[in-house]
Amino acid sequence: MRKFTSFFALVLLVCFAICVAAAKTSKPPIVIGAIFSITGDNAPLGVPERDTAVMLAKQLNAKGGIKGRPVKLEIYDDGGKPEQAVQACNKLLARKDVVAIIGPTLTGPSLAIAGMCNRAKMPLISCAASVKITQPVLPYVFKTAQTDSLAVERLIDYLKKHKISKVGFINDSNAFGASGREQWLVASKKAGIETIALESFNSGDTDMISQLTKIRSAKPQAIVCWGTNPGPAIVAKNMRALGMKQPLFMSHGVSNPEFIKLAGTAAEGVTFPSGKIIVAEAIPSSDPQKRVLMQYSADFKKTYGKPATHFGGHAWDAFQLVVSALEKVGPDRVKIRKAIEDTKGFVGIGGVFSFSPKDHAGLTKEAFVMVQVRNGKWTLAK
Amino acid sequence: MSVGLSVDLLAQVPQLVISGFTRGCIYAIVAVGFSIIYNSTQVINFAQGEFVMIGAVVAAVLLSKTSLLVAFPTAVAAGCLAGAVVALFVLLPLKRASVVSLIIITIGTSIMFRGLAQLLWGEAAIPAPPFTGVVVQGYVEDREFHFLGAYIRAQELWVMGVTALLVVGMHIFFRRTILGQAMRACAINQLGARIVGINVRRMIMASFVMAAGLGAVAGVVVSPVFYAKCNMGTALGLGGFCAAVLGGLGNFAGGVAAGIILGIVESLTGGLLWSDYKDAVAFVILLVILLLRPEGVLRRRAEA
Amino acid sequence: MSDVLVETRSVTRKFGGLVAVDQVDFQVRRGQTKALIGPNGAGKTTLLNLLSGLLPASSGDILIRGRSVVRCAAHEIAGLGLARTFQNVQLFENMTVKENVMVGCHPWSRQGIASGALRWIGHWREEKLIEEEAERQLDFVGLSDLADFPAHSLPFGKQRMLEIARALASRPQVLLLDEPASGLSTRETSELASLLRQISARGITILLVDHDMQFVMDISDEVVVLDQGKKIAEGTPDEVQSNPRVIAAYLGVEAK
Amino acid sequence: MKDSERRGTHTEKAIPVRKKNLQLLNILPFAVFLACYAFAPRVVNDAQLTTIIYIGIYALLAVGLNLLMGYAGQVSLGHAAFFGVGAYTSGILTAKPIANEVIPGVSAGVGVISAVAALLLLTKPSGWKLAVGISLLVALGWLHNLPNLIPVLCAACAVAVMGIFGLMAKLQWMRTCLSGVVLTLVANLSKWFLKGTLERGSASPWTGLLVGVFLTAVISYLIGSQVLRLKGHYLAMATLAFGIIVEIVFRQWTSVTGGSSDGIFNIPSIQFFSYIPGFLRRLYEAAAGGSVDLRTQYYYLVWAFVFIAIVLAVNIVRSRVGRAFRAVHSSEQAAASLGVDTARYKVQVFVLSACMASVAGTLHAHNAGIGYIHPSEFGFIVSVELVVMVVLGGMASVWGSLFGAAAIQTLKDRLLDLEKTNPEFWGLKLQGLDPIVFGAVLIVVMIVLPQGLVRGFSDGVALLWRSARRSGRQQGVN
Repeated sequence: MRKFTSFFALVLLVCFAICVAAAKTSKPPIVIGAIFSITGDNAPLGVPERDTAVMLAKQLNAKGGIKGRPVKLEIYDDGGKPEQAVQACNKLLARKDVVAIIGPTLTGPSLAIAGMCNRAKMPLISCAASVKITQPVLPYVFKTAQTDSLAVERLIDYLKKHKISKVGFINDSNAFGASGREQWLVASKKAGIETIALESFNSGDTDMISQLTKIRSAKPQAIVCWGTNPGPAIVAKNMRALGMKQPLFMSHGVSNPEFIKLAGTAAEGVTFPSGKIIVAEAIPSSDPQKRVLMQYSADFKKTYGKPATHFGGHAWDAFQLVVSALEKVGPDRVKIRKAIEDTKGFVGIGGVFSFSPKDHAGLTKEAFVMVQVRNGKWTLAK
Repeated sequence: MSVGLSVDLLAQVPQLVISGFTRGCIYAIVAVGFSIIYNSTQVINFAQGEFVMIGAVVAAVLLSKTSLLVAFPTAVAAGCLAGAVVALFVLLPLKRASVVSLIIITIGTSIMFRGLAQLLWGEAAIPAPPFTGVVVQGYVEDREFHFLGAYIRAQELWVMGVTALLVVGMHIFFRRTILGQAMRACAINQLGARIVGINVRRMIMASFVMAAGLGAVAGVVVSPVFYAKCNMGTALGLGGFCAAVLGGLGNFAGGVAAGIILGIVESLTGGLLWSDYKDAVAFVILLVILLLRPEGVLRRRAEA
Repeated sequence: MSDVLVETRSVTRKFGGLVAVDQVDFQVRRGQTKALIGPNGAGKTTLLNLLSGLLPASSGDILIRGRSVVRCAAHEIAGLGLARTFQNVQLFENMTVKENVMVGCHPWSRQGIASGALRWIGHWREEKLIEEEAERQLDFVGLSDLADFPAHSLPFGKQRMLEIARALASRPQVLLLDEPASGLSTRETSELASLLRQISARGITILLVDHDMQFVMDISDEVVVLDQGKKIAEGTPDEVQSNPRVIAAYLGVEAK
Repeated sequence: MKDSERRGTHTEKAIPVRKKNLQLLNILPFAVFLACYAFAPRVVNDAQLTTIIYIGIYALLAVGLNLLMGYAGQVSLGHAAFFGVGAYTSGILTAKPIANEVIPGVSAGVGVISAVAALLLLTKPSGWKLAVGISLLVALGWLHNLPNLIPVLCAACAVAVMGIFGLMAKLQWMRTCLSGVVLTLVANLSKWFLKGTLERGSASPWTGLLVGVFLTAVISYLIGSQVLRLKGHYLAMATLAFGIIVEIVFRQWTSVTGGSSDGIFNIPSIQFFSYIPGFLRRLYEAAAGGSVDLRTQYYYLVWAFVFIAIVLAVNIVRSRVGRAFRAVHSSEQAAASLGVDTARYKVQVFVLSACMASVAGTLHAHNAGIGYIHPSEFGFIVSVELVVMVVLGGMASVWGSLFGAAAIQTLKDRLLDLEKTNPEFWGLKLQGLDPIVFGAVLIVVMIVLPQGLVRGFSDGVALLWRSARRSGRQQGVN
C-alpha cells in the first residue's frame, strides 16, 4: 500500500506540474505590472495605491492610451509578504509584454524583488520608503515614496525650530515603524536631539498605556510616534487618557483620513511631516505641485468617494513616470529605464522628482510639509 | 535594564496595573471559555480568540449605525452562531479524531474565521464609541476618572464590571441551574452522564455556544477600548490560553485569576522593562509553566 | 546468578488516597510459570505496571535479576530481559504484523539513526537478523502467513498472539502477560495454554494475570492471590484453591 | 494456527502491505523523481522554476515535519522557528556585515546555549538543578563577555564553578565541568569565527549552512528535550509558544536580524556548478543547450537536497529506529515496554526534523536572485502552513509531504492569479483568500480524508483495482 501511495504522490505531482504549465494568458497591448499590499496589516497603504493606479489607467485609456495603444495593468497582491511579492514578480518577469513594474508598497517585498528585477532588466518603481531600496543604486530600481529619512529630517527641522531637544520616541514594530526608528536614531543624534525614551508597540496591540507610561516618566518635551494606523491613533488616545500634555508628533504614516476617524478629538494638535496631497487646498498656488495635487485630489474623490492619501500619491508618481517614459521612448524596458533616470523636474504628488544615475529616489526634503490637525481637519503647521 | 528603574517609573505602577487589569479581564473571559469547552470535550479550542474578534467587530460595525441595545445582542448572537459552527465541525469527527486532528481542525476554523472577517469587514481597525460617553465635536468621547494617580476610562470600568458579572453568572449557572449541573456532570464523567440520560452531544454544543457567547461579550465591551480589528483574535486567544493553563485547565476561578495576573504582568513588563519584547512575556510564562510543572498541570487529568 | 528473577519487597503504589498495591512481597524464580490472581480491583494490573516500569512505585523495592529497578524507566527494565503484553492489546496499529514483531527486537539490536538513514553494512546485517527473528516468532505463534497485513486488521485472538510474539522477539527472560486469555474463545484459550507451555519449555519465566481460573490453574506452577492490593495467599494451585482466605475473598464469590 | 477456514475472515477486506510483485513500485518513485529532476528546467519557464524551487524548500520542511508529526506522532506548531534559525544564521553570516559591538554578545549567547544543551545532554538534571545550572552558565557567559578577562581565566572559572555546582547538586561533576568547557570553547570559537567573518566581509554559504545546522541542532535539542515530555495540547501549545518567541526575537533584535523593516537582503546565491568537474559540466551544458543560469543551478541544488532528504527519510522510516518512531506514535507504553527509549527517540526525531528545517532555511535565504529574508516568513502562519502540507499530503507518508508542499504552493500560486483578476462575489471583493482556503483545506482534509489526499486517493484506486480484478476473475470463471 505504501508503494501505491508513493506512486500516486508522484502522479499527482506531475498533474500539478501540468496544471501550472497549462495556465497561460493572452497578450494585451502595453502591460504595466503592479504589486501592492492590498491585504494584510498594511492594506491601508496598498489599497489607495491600487485604486490610484486603476483610476489613472482608466483615465489614460479614455484619452486613447499611449500613441493609440491602451495600457493594461496587471495588479498582484503581495499581502505584505516578501515571498508572495517574489512569486508575483516572477510571473511578471516571465511575461515578455510587461514593460515595467510599479510597487511593492512595502520595503520588505521591494528589497526582495529589487535584485530580481535588476537582473532581469525590468524597471521597478517601488512605492516603499526605505533608503535601502535605492542605496546602493541598482540601475533598474527606482522609488517614488519619500524616503523616511527625508520625513525624519523635515520633522527634526521643525523640532529644532520649536526648540525641542528631548524627545520620547515610540514606533510600530512593523516595517514602516521599524524603518522610521532606524532613521530617527541616526538623524536625531546628528541634530543633537536626545531620544530619552525609546519604545515600540505591535501592529496588533490594543493599548499602548504601558509604553506611554514609561515614556511619561522620562519627562520628554515632546513625543514622536512612528507608525501606521491604528497604532498611532491609540497612542494619541492613550496619551489623552493619561493626561500627557506634551506635543505629539507623528509620521506620514497617519496622513490618511482614517487617523482622524480613529483618534477622534485626541487627534487635535497632532503634527507630522506629510506629502502635500492632504493639504492640497492650503498649499500656496505658487507651489509647482499645486495644480497636480488639486487635480489628483479631485479625481480620486470623484472616483472613489474618499479623499486621496499620500500613499496613493506614490502610485500616481510611479505610474505617471512610467507613462511619460513610455510616451517618450515606447515599450522598451532598457529605454524606459534610461528615460526615467534622465527625468528631471517631474512634478508629481510626492514632490518634484529629479533622478540621476546616482539618485534613484529623486526627492528632497522639500517634498514634505508639516501638517497639523485642527478642528478635525488637516492644516499646514507653522 | 532593571537598574534603570527610577522612582518616577515606579510611580507609574498604578496606571500600568489598571490598564493591564482591563486586558487581563479579557484574558480571563477567554480562559473561562477555554475551560468550559475543555471540560465538556477535552478539546482545546484554538478558535476561542476569534469569538472575541467576532463580537468586537460586529459590535463596532453596528455601533456606528445603531444603538448599543441592538448592537450588543446581535454581536453576541453572531459569536454564539460561530460557536455552534465550530461545535459542528469538532463534534462531527469527534468520535475517532486524535488530539492532533482536533488541534488542526480548530486551528483551521480559527484561520477561516479570521479570513472571512477580513473579507467581510476589511483589514482596517474599526472605531467604536464607548457605551457611556460625552459628545465632543461630533465624536463620542469617553469619560475619564482619576484614581490613585492613574487615569481610568469609563469603558474600562465597563469591562471590569461585565467581567465580574460574567464570572459570577457562570458560577451561579454551573452550581444552581440544571443545565449547568448537567454540563458539569459531562465534564466529570461523560459515560456516567450519558447513562443518567444527559444528552452529551447537546451539552457539548451548549458549551461551545456558551464559550463563544462569553467571548463575544468580551469582544463587545472591549471594542471601544481597543479598536476592533480582524486580527485581534489570535493574540487575545493565546493570552487566554496561557491564563487557562496557568490557572489549571478546567478551573474557572484559577483561569480568571491567572488571566488578570497575566494582563498585569504583561503591562508591567511593557511599562517597566522592555516594550519590544512585551508580547513574548505570555509565551515565556506559558513555556516555563509547561516545562516546570508538567506533572502539576497534567495531574488533574490523570486523576480525573 | 541467583535463582530469583523477579522480586518485590513491600512494594506499594498509591493513587491519591487509594492504595492500589499495598506492601506486596513475592518472588518469581527462573523457569517458573507464576500467576497473579484476585478479584477485580485487586491491583494486579497495577502491580504488572510497577514491575515493567510504566508506573513508579510509591515505596518499596523491585528487583529484577537482582538489580533494583524502582528508579528505572520502562525501556531500561525491558533491557534487563522483561517483556510484557497488555490487557487491552496495544499493538502498533500503523504497522504490519511483521513490523510489530520487529519492534520487539529492539532490546538486543543496536543500529542507530545514522546507520538506518545511510544504510551502513551493519544495518543490513542486523536487519536480516531482526527479520529472521520476527519470522521465527511469527511462525511460532502461527501468524507467519499474515506477516504483511496491517496489524489492526487481525481478529482479536490473533492480535493477542501477535502481542505475545512481539514480546518474545525481545528475547526476554521473564514474560509478563496481562490477562492473555480475556476475550478469547475456549478453543483459543486452550491453544494459548499449549503455547504458553511451549514458551515455558524454552526456559522463559512467565508471570501472568488472568481471570480464567481453569486456565490459570492449568498452566501455572505457583499462584499469588491479591485482594484489595494486599497479598493474601501464595502457593501451588492446589494449595491456593484450598486456602480458606482465598475462598472467602475470591473463589467463594466466583467459583462455579 | 492451523484452521484454514477461519484464517482471513477479518483480513479479507484488508490489503497486505507488501507483495513481492510490487517491488518495482519501490524504486519507481525514485526513478520518476530523478527523471523529472533532470529534465524539469527544460520544460518550464522562469516563473514556474521559481515556484518549483519554493516547492522544493517547503518539501524539505514538510518531509522533516512529517517524520516528527506523521511518524513519531509529536505535534509541532513552531517548526517555522527552525526554518528561521537556519535562514537567519546563514543570512547574517553571508550578507549582513556583523557589527563589531554585537560579536561578544552573540558569541557568549551561542556559548551559553551550547553549554546548557551540553549540561542537559550529559547529566539530565531536573527542576531546580536545571534552573541553577542555567543561571550559573548565563552568569559565566556574561563574565566571558567582559573584554579585559583572558579566555584562559574564564575557562578555569567556568570549569571550577560548574564542577562545584556538579558536586553540590549531586550531578556527575566531571560532566558538569564539561559543560563549562563547552561554554568557553564554543564562545571563543564563535567569537573568533565572527571576527574572521567580519574581517573577510562574509562567510561562504556552505559555512552558513553548517553553522545554521549546528545552532539549530543545539537549540532544538534544548527545547525538544524539555518540551517533548508534554503530550497532546500541551505539546502543541509549548511548540507554538516557542515558535512565537523566536519570531518576536527575529522582529525585535534589529541589530542582528535586521528587524521587521529591512530584513536581510542581498544574500549571495550558492553557485554549486563550479564545484562540478569541468567535463561533466560541459557535458550537461551541451545537453541543456547552453550555459546553465543561476536559477537553474539553484533548482538543481535545492532538489538535490530534497532528494537526499527523501532518501534519508525513507531509509529511516524503514529501519530499526524508524520502527521505533512509529511505535512511539502508536503506543508509547507498549514501545517503552519493548525497550524503546521513547524520550530519546522523540528528541532524536525532533532534532533531525529541525535540522532539515534549518537546511531548508539556508536554502531559502540564498535563493538565487532573491536572497532576502524577513521575519514574516518564519511566523506562526508559516508553521500552520507546514502542518497543512503534512496533513494534506498524508501523515506518515514521505512522498505525500512532497505532494502536500507542491499542492499548497500551487494553490497559493493559483490564488495569486485569481486575486489579480479582482473577482467579486455577492458584492464582496475576493481578496486575501489564503486564510479561508487554508482553513477550509485543513478542516475538510481532517474530517473527510484524515489519511491525507494521497493515501486516500491511492486507497480508493487500489480498492477499485482489486474489485475490478475480482469481478474480472469471476467473469473468467463464468
